[in-house]
Amino acid sequence: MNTTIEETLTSLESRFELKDIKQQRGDLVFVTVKKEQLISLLTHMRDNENFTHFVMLSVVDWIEDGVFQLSYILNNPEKHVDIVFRCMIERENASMESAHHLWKQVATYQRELYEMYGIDFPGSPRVHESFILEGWDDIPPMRREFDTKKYSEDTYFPRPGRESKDPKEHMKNKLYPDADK
Amino acid sequence: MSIIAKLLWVLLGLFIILNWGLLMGALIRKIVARVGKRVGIRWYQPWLSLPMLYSTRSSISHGVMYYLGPVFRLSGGVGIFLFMPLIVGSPYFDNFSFAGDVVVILYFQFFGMLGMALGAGEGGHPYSTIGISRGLAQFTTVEVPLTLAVISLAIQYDTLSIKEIAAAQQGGITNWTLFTNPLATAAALLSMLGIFRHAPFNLVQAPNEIPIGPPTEYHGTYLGVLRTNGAILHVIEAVLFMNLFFGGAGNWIELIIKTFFIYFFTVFIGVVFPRFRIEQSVVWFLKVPLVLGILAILFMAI
Amino acid sequence: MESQNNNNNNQEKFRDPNLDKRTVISPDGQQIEVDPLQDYFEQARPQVHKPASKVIEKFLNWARAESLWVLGFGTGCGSIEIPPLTTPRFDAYRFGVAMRPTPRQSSVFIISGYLSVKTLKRAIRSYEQMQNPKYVIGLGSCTINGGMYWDSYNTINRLDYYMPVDNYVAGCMPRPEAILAAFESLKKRIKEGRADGANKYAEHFDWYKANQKKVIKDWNMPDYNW
Amino acid sequence: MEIFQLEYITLITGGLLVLTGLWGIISQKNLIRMVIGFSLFDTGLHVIMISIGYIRNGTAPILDKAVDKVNAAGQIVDPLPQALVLTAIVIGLGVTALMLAYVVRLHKEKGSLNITNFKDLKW
Amino acid sequence: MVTPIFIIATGLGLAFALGFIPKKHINLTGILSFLGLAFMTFISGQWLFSYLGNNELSQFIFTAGARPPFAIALKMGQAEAMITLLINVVGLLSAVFLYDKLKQIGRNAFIIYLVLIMALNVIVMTRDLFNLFVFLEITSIATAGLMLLDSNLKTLSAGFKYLLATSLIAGVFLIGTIFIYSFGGSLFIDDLTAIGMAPLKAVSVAVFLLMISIILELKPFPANGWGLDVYQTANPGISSVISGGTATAMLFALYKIMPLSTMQSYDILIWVGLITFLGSNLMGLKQSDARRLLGYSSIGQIGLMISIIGMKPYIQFDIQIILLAILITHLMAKAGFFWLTGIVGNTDISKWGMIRKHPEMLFLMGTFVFALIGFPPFPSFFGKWQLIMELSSSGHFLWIGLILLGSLIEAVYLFRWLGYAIKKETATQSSIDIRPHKTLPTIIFAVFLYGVGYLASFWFPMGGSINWLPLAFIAILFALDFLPAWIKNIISIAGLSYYAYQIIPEQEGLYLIFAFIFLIGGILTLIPGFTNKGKRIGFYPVAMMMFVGMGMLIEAQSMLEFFFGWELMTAGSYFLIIRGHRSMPHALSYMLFSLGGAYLIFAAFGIAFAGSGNFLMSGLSTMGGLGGIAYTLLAIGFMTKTASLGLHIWLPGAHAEAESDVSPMVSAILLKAGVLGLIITFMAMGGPNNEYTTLPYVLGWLGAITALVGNLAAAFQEDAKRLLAYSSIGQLGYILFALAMMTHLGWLTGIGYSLSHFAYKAILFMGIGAVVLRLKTHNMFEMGGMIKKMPFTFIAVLMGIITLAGIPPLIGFAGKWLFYNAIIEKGWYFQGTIIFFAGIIAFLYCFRILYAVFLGQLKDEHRNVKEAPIWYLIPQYLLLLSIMIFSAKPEWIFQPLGSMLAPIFPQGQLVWNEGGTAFSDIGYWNGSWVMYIIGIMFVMIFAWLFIQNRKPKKVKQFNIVYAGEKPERPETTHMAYNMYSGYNKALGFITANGITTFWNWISEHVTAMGDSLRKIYSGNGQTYVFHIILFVIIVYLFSNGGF
Repeated sequence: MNTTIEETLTSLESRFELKDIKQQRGDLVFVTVKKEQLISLLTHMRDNENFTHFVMLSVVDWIEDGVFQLSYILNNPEKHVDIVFRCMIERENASMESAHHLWKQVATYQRELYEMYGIDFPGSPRVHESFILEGWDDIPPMRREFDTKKYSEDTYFPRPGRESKDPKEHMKNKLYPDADK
Repeated sequence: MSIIAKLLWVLLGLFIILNWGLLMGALIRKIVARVGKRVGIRWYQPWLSLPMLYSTRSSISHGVMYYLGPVFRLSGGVGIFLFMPLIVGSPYFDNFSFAGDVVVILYFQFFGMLGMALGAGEGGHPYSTIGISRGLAQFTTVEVPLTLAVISLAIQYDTLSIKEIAAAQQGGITNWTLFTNPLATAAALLSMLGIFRHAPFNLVQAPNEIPIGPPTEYHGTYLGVLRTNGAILHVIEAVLFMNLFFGGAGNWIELIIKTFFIYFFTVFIGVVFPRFRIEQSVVWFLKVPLVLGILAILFMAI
Repeated sequence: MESQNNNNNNQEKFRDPNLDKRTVISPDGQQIEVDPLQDYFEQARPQVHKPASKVIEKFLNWARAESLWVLGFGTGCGSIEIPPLTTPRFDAYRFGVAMRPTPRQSSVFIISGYLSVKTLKRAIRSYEQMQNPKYVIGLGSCTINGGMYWDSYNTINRLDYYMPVDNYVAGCMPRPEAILAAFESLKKRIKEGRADGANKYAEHFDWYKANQKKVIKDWNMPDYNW
Repeated sequence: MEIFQLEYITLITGGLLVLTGLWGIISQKNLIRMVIGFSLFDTGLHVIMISIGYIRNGTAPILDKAVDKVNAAGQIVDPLPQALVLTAIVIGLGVTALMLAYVVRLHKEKGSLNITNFKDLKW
Repeated sequence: MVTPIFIIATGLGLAFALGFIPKKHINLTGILSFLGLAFMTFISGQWLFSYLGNNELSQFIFTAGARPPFAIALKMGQAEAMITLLINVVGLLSAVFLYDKLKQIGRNAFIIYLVLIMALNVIVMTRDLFNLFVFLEITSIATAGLMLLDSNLKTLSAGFKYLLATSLIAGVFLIGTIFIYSFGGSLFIDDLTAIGMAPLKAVSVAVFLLMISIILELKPFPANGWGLDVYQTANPGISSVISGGTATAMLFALYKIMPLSTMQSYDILIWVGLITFLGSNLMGLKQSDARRLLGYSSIGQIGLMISIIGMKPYIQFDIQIILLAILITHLMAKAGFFWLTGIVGNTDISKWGMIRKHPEMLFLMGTFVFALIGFPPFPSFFGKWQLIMELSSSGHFLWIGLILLGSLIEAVYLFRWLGYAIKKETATQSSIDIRPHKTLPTIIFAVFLYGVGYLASFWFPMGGSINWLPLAFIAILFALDFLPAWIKNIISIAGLSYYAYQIIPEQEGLYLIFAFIFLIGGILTLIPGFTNKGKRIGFYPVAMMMFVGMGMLIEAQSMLEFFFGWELMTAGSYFLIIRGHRSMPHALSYMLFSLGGAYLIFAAFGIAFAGSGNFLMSGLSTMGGLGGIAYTLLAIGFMTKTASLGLHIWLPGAHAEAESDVSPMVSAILLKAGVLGLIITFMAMGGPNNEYTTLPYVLGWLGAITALVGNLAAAFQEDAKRLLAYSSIGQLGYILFALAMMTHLGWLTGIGYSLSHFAYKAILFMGIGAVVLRLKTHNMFEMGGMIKKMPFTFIAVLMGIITLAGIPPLIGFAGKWLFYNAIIEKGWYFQGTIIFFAGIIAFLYCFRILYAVFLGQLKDEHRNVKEAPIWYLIPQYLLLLSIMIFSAKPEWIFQPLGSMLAPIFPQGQLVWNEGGTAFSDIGYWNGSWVMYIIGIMFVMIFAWLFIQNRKPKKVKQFNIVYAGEKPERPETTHMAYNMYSGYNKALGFITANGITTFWNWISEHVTAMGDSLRKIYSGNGQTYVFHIILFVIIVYLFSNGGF
């Protein structure tokens, strides 16, 4: 493991509760942290550990577990290493503390997450304004319980006669029609 | 010559100039296309576009001035045509040049510009205004070397009459102003680049940045009128330079050949160079062309 | 028309603050109310324009067909296939095709690929700002039946529900040659006098509007963008 | 020894008094002292005046037997300067009195007699 | 005849007698005092009357029945009678003003006051040196006594300093007296003069001491700190007596003893006086206390008069009359002004805005300010006029320069003050004290000033030829100011029409053109005034003042009349300009530049008088050897009005901030007065082949550069009216250039341009003025879309712009065509190129103002704006009609113009053929044909478009292609702010504010100089005494040729 990451994790472990440390690459590691500790952890990372660059914020919808997994990717621009902090939050009335005060650009990610997943970030600037979608009046479209096909069929006048094929099967049948035999 | 006959001759001249202007435009574009290894437009394409524009079924109007803008513009072009003698010594094709000399033509250019600017202004589109403000700004300095060149010519020939200037250049290529007063010719040709507004001086229209500038709101019939004017104006401006610097034209063939090459010169420069920003082009005309103009006057006055 | 317009506008969530009625003080101290939608936008419906008499119309159609001015508006990924048209390899100019930067001066609108709802709004505006006669070419499968975005939550499936389409070009993506072919086909249509999309749009205006408003929830413009 | 003649002595004394007075006015900060300076200045003037009117060996300007009426002008001391001095003394007195009155009022207003404290007005 | 001894008797006797009246009968005391003062006034008045009636010899009164030296001699001549009358009038009126104050203090106050006035009378009358000393002392005792009555610390300390200084000065006087006596054997001034003992060195010292002490009494710079304190702190009534009465008496005393001294002493007076005049005014620049400021002004004026006394040997004309004219003005205006400070109460000049609530008081203040500066019709105008003329003919140009410079500096602070009073917003709500006994004396003096001004005009050569009728008309208008505006407008138009009817038929040649511009233009620009509701207090008299002044320029046969008209016009236009919103600083700079210019003209007139020996305007062409300088001065002077580069900084603000219907007056018409002046100058220089070739050449370049900078700056303005104002600068640059060419074509261009500039600038300012009136903003980016709301205004403005830009077929093109021909003919190619460059730059602002105001996006707030008032449209369309007529038939205007110019410039005329084609040597142009061809063609093309496009759908302002979006707000869609930013990047450096910076630098440094100068007034009485002693020594050393 990269020495910088090791040192950082070591120093973090004494302060924060880290779980599931998973090394993805030599310079990339995933860490799961508790929701309550996340913002102070990020602050610490930025101010003390030299992880000054916020790369991105993304989310995974674990509908089966009833959680959203938020991933904050931080970069140390001097040592060229990344640490991804994951954090699980409840899907119902999903809400998370805003980190826009640490990096301005976080607000933009948070707007997107609110619009696409309905995760609220109270206090984040313009978080409730529409971001990409104009005039969206259904549940946030990227949540997995949203049935996009049904919505499309209801809304966008599907042209009849269209058939869908599984690409793999289709190409296999087309190119190697005898393979199964 | 009766006034009716005069009018008929004028209309004939206008018809020839218009068609030559359309053809010249097409030819030039074709040449440019060939330079870029394209085939280019068909030579008769302009004759197709005009009916297409004039025949749009619907149109809108932003107001009276908007409506009159193209009228002003075409009047400007045709007006310059009317005051311009076309063929040296021909009583049939000297149009109404008895009404005024080169000064009238120089200032009548503004008639169309101002009218068009106002029309586009009433369109209310900010891009139109940006285009106009650039166009006017560029035009201020474009005119300076031209003015110097014209003054130099007036000293040289002791007249401001285009007819007389053209007549004075007859009798051999060495009598052309091009050879008798090369500095003034050079200054005028450089400022001509600005008048025809090809690159590097085409920021006015800047198609991708401020959708073609002033006429951005004009369409259909209006645009047809503007295109008609464009065809006439390009030729007639070239005729102006031909009369002043290239010995005028003894007949239509000469006129066609000379105007073609004069216009082609600006296009040639335009193909070669990229576009100037407005402050660059404004200042550019105050550098080399201005010095050439001053030298031209000094050369003639001393 | 009015009522439909209002139905959508009533939704507080999608209110456009620039279209709110506002009260301003005029220079002489009077209070005046400004309704932007009424005061700043023309509200009239489009008109059906009858073609000219047969012979003349035939000539005019020929002229229109031979000088197609295309609006430079790339809606989707297909727009990357348009620029090659002006290169030496394809050189659409020789067919009388030219690119124009503003819808006012264009006669052909190429919907180049998928249309998200958001882009649809802009496309409708641009289409309506073009003058009669005007022609639409739908480029790529997406405009025909949604293509690979057929089940997307924000991509329309059938372009012809929102504006009259003269030609579809199938493929994902069709190559520039296909577009040239589409131009030829469009020319044929125009010359035959069948390309009358603008009048069709005016005739079936209500239907088109209803379809458009069904997908564009925050309808913040007049019904017809002059 | 012309210089030790009476009129010169008075003249020089007067001049010294005037200068002393001026020095007093300019250099003393105390209002009272300035008034005294002025008084000296004034007195000096008066002395000068007297000295001007003096004619050596002249008698008092009284037209009696001792003075020949015809040649009176040569014999008597010029009476006019004396008359003038009287007037001047009176006026000088008036001015001094008024100055003192001012000093009293100024002291009452500000409780100070230092001239440098009365600089409220300037420029 | 009551013998003047009764003046003394009344004064003294009453003073004693009052002491016996019990204190409770204070009213009786007062009445008796007034009666006494009135009787004293009566005595001097009666003497004056008798002298005026028949030229009697002066009367000597010998007290005690004996001749000097045994008794005191008094003299009551014409001069004494005049001066005592003035003193007594001031005394009487001041007593009225002071009545409640005197009464409050008690009978002692009345006694001292009576003694003071009496003493002043004696100072004037006495011919005895010692007596003079005595009454000098009495005056200072009385003054100090009066101040002592006011027990206020500041007053007391000022009084003490005063007493100290004056006693010392009196001491110096006494020494001088004694020595004079000792050498001359007499105290009787006339005897002493007769002896003629000046050559004696010792005597000259004695006389010097006499003179210097009187000068010191007159508070010369810098030994005058004590005097200023008194002015500042004394009751304004007392100050007015000191400034008016005491100073007058002292001046007379100085005048009286001057015959004793040598010629050299006159030079001392001149220099001491001039330095005082200059220094005192300089120090006044930074002063903010009203009374102290008046003190500075007072000292300055007295310094001027000291120097005039000193100029006696150099002046042919009767110096007494000059002195009297200036003295009366100073006395009345300054006394009145001091009373006014008592009425207003607040001594901070920046708080004087409170006076506005009482327009009549403001009127008084204006009267006093203008009288002090020496504007017509006040007597000092004539006095200064004659003084300058005389000095010039004796060749003392340095003195002229100093006098004019000092006057200009004085004008700076007085007009700043006036500006505060007229315009500055004040927070204080306190009202001013307008009890009748306070205002009455002030009003009387103001009225006197006008009356004496009228009388004074007859004292001087050519003064009688001034046409006073129009001035009477203005006075009537002032009197009728309570009427509603529309009635006054009708009266004004009627009056002006009558004046025009009187003047115009008599004129010929170029004067006819300018008479037309001034008077017909005046009538046209008055028409918009009908839109004004209410009374419009003060507008019509001042507007008429300006137009009458311009009429006088036309009428003037003599330089005096011309200058009279010029100053009248300046005064009127100043008031017109300052009426505008936010125009206080601009009006000030306008006034200062105008005055500076006027003084240069003044000086040039002086040179002309010296050269030709008469006052006729024709004298301008015989300048003598100084022609080059004189014409330069004239040109610069007139160029302050035409706002040529360097002198233009007043114009944009003044024109832009003026009221909507005033802007056309001051722009289209007033500027032409400068053009007329330039034409007069150039004509005087002697036509085309004159010897002064450098001046026109320089002016030509200046005109060209002015045109360039003016037009360029106009293109960068955001304020519509400022844009037009800068455009005026540019256009006037053209005119200057054209006139400077000094050829037939050049003048044809210049005068044609003047006419067309008059027409189109009037149209433009009225049109834009109407827009401003409706929209209540000047900023173009806040306007837009007005074409839909004000179409008629738009058409007028459009035509005006086309004319301005010189686009065929309208008449403006004639100017451009003539320019080309004239320039090539003259050979001024490079200047010409700059002119054409400027002409093209004009398109930038032409388009900008049309677009930003009338086109583009209409704003929310302007959706219900109405068309301009009909009264604005009428004159615009009348002018438009004339433009159209002359555009179609340019020969109708240019042919007569050409024949007018033919006598002056016979060479290179235009030739007109029957078809209306003009031929110059090199070019030709047929305005009518151009008009017809363009007109017919335009109609045909319009028809073609109309056939093709019969029914366009009318759309609204947001129906534009906006890249698939819609515009959000009209404000963000109106592309008007910083419209030529690219151009500004390229060429904006030309308009960098170098010139404004230069003038600011000058004004800052002059003010700073004044500010540091006045630091010598430390407030310490001893320092002041020291100053006095030092002053005596230094002046003595200088007068004896150094150390």
